[in-house]
Amino acid sequence: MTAIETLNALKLTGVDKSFGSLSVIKGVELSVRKGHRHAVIGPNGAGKSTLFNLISGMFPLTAGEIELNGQRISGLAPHKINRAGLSRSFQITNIFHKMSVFENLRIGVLAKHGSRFDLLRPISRMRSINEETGRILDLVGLSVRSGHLAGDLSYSEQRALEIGMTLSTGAEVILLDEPTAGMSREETAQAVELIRKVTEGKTLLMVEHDMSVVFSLCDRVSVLVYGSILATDTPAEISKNSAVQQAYLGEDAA
Amino acid sequence: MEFFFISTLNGVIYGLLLFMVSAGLSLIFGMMGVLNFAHASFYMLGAYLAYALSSVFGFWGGILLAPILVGLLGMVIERGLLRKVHAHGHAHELLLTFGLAMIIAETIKLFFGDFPVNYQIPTELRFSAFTVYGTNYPFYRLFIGFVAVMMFIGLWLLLSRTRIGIVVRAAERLPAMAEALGHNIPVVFMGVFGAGAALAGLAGAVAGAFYPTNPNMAAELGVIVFVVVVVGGLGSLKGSLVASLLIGLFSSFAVGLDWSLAQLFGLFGLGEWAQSVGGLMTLELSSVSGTIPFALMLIVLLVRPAGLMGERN
Amino acid sequence: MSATSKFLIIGLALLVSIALPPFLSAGWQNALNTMLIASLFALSFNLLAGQAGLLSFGHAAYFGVGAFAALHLMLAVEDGLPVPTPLLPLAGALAGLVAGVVSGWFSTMRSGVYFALVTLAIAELFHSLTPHLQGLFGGESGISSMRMPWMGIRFATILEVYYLTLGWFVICAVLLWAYTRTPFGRLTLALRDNEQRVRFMGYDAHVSKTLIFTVSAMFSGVAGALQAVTNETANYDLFSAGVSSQVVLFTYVGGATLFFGPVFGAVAFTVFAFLMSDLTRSWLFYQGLIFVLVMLYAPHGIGGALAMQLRQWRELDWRRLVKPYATATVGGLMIAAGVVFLTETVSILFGLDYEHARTLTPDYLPDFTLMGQVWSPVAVSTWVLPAVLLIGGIALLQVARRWLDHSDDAMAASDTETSKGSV
Amino acid sequence: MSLLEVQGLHAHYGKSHILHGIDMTIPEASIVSLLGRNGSGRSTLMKSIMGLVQPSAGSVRLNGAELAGHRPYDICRRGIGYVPEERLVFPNLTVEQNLMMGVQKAQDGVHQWTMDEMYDYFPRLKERRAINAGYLSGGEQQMLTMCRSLLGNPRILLIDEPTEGLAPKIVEVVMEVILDIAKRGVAVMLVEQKLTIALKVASQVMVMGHGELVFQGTTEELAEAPEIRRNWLEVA
Repeated sequence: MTAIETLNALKLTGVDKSFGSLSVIKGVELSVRKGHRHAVIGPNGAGKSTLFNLISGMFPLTAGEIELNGQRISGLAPHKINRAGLSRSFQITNIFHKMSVFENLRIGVLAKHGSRFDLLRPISRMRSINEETGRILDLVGLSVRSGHLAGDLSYSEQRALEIGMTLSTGAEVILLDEPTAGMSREETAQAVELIRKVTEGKTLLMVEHDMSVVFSLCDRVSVLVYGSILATDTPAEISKNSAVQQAYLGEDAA
Repeated sequence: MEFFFISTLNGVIYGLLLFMVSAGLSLIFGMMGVLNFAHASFYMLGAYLAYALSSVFGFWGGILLAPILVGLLGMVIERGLLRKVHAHGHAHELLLTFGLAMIIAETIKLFFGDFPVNYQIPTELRFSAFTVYGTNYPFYRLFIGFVAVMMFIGLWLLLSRTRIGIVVRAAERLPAMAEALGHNIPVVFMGVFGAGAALAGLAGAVAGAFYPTNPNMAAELGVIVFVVVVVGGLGSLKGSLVASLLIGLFSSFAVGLDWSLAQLFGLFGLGEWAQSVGGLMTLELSSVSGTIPFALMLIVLLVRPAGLMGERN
Repeated sequence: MSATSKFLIIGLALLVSIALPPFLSAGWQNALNTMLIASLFALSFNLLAGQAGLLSFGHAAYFGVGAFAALHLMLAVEDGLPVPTPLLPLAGALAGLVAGVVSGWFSTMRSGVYFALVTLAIAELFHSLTPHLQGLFGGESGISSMRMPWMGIRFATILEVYYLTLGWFVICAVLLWAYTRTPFGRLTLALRDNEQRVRFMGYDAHVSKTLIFTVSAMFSGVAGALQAVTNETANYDLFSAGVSSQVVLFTYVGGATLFFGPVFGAVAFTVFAFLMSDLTRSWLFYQGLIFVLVMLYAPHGIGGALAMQLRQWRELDWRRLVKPYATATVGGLMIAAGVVFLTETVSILFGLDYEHARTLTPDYLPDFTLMGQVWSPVAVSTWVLPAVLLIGGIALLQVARRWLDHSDDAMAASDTETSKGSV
Repeated sequence: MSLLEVQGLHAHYGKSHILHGIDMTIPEASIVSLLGRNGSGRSTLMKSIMGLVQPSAGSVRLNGAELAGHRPYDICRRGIGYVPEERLVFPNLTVEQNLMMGVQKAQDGVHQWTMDEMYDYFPRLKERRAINAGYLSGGEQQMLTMCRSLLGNPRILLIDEPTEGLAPKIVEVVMEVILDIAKRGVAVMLVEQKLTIALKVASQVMVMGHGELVFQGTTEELAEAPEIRRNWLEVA
């Protein structure tokens, strides 16, 4: 293993995915550097969500390989991928609606500490677990809502909780799927700050449509069009790329 | 040969009867995702109503009117009850129909008592269709099969050839899209539920005169009907037909066969050992004929939950 | 409700269930014993159905397995195996656990309706196979045994058995409650809420669900064993769909979202059955009717609805609510009376006794007695009474609802006014 | 005069507030292109007009008649056709049966479409009319869903991303048909991601961002508003 490769937190090699005769992802090559914030953008139906589902283990690959810190994770079940150090959020808020905000986060913290099947100790006595949960609660700014049912939160609070849950399992590589989807302009600005804060020192891969979010957050951008990566570069270079503009705006634009 | 012939005929006809009941259940599940625990109760209700009405309107009047009434009841249940709990999810719908099955069974006991009623084939239909190997084969059995076949043809024509059928099939796959094209889908759902209930009612009205009509007939048939729709594939009419015939044939053959696992082992010279093990080994096929449908259902659910002909899970 | 008042209520209930039974008739003692067994069964069922959201339609399998295991152990004790009688239910626990691991592993491979169907198929498999298995299940007649004395306790009276059941019920209920306080107990709730997310947070959902299923089956096995110890016999009927349905009924009428909801349902229905089954042969009809009404109007069960009222106790403006609530209660009672009157009348008029009486008087329909009164089936008054009860009851409910809607509006209006005032 | 009038329309998906008060009008027999990035709320706007997403506030009027709160079948019968982004052909029905699903009685003064006109637009559909629609290619499915909705004789047709995933040649054909439909008096509201295509056919353009309408005007006006293009459409 060369030094360059160890710098990659996540590496996709020749990843294909087809549903029946429909080929959705075609030969995707993608490397995410350790510590980088990396965005995937692309027009509707390009396969961004499918790509996330492949990385996080929701669907099996048709071909190719995915490595996390040099260790192969393609073919593993979602929970094993999570334990290997990759955690994802969902485009449509995917929280435990009928549990308290605190408990939503604690489920992840418990998983991190391997207390998955603990049947013998009351949870209220696990001090370090509860303290760690409190820290994440603070981080995502939901301390005042700790005891509320997650289903009762406002939408942007739920999105913040969604991010907190993704962090709670202690993964170093974070996948965020459209974290600002459905937010107003002001809420989006707050979400950007939150994401910046919580991914400090971690590796982030995110799907995002709002270019201002991508520009203010990310070191690298990959453009996915019809299931293939069209270009990967810095945000500034991407915005100058005529092939990218064309993919977005039509045949003879730019 | 005689055993084979008679068993085949009986099996096919029993299978067709099962199909009459399960067709509606399967259709309703395919469209609305509701596993209707009260479906076999519609079958029972059909038999009792036909019995009660036949004393006023005659045998044919009963057979004609009972399914209509059962169908109307089905529509009322869908509109007034099921739709009300729909927001709470499928589990809640399942529980509601489970409660309805109890109520229907108890209502029947209230009016007709906790014992079989004397619902009989009219004398003009009580003759043998043909004699084979010295046995008279009752005409009415053939009549049951005939009604089921007519029903299958009618249903098939309705679904494939008419506008209503096309709307129903479209709504089964993409109800919201069908509604956006101007079709009143809530009414379609109500109609399908009513039609499914009416079919079960018809089956009850026809079969009740031949088989015993008692307050347990829903419970007895209920689980077998589940087996049929699961094995055939929930939501698939064709699958229901195949599975019905399969289960029908199987039940009629198994009763007459005394095969056992020990005999099977006997073919490999392990017969004595198997005999000595006893238990499951020495059980005869005829005595576990009631078990095998459930085993089949279990295997299908675990290995291929879409069933023989279902397309989706 | 505060923790102390909860504690007080439970303590009081425990005290009554220890002190009262010696003063009751054997019939009541037996009913209480049945109640405890049903409650334990429902509690263990609810671990799966209510807490994990896995609706099983075949829990009779684990109840039955537990019962037969206990009977086999009793037979062994009769033959001299030195196991104290109070520990017999352990056999049920073990058998439930083993059966639970196997069925749990397979049934939790599916979810939703398909899970329900797998559990149903497993129970039916037991039910159809057991009458043919002579050795293990005693064929159609089942197996019987006798309780052996232990440490001077003879276990000969129902009261002694009752205390044994009570002991086991308390132990199991405490364990099941403690379960909800463990990390795994919280995970159980999370699985019901959102299984997909659980998987993406590093948990193996299938293993988790198998474990939950196993715990549930184990406690169901204890309940079955207690039934076997009580009856000293069991046959394949324990595996029937009826047993599985009963526990579903108890749990959902009581309230699957509350820990003690199922106990509430089990107690209510056992008492109901004990009192009503002598009075009327339609009690199963009423039971079904109650179940459907609860499903329609109190989707979280009676316990759930009560708990909600209790939670809102302080916030509600009772002066405004007294009138509509009282009206609704009267209306509900009138409807209930009307339904009962009609049901019982039908039950009599279509009953065998009446048919017999009619053959004696071919020219006219004879009178019948109901609730100590004599009624004529052809008299207008006989039918006007239930009609008045039903129509009047429905009208009162409508009025009450209108008042409630009105007071909601008024409350909302006064809320906005106060908030405006504060701004 | 305006055919469709939307006022103060709000819509939610669960807790997510997707539409933040949309005001817009669509004149008769015009083609209006609705632009904006993914997630800006364009599809939700169409679904709320159609009643497939219940608006949480605001009004939708067709020729002055209020439609907000009505069920989709009623909205369709009153003259709004909808072609969803996912196309949603009925896979178990033949092409012809799919078309039959769309047929509705025509109202007064509305062009009454016939099956033959559809087959003239897209001869390919005629060739494949006895085949189950599940076996059609993406382009053929797009043709089918457009024709299916046209047969309901709408006054206005809402088309969501018709060119997505189609070969350039087919895109051209589809666009010609859209122009022809408008010529016969049916208004079209078009969600289209490809700016050049959208501008080519449209008489009016609207741009959405974060659930709000950020621009409404003619194609020329949009050309003179580079900041709108940069902020809401291009990758910049």
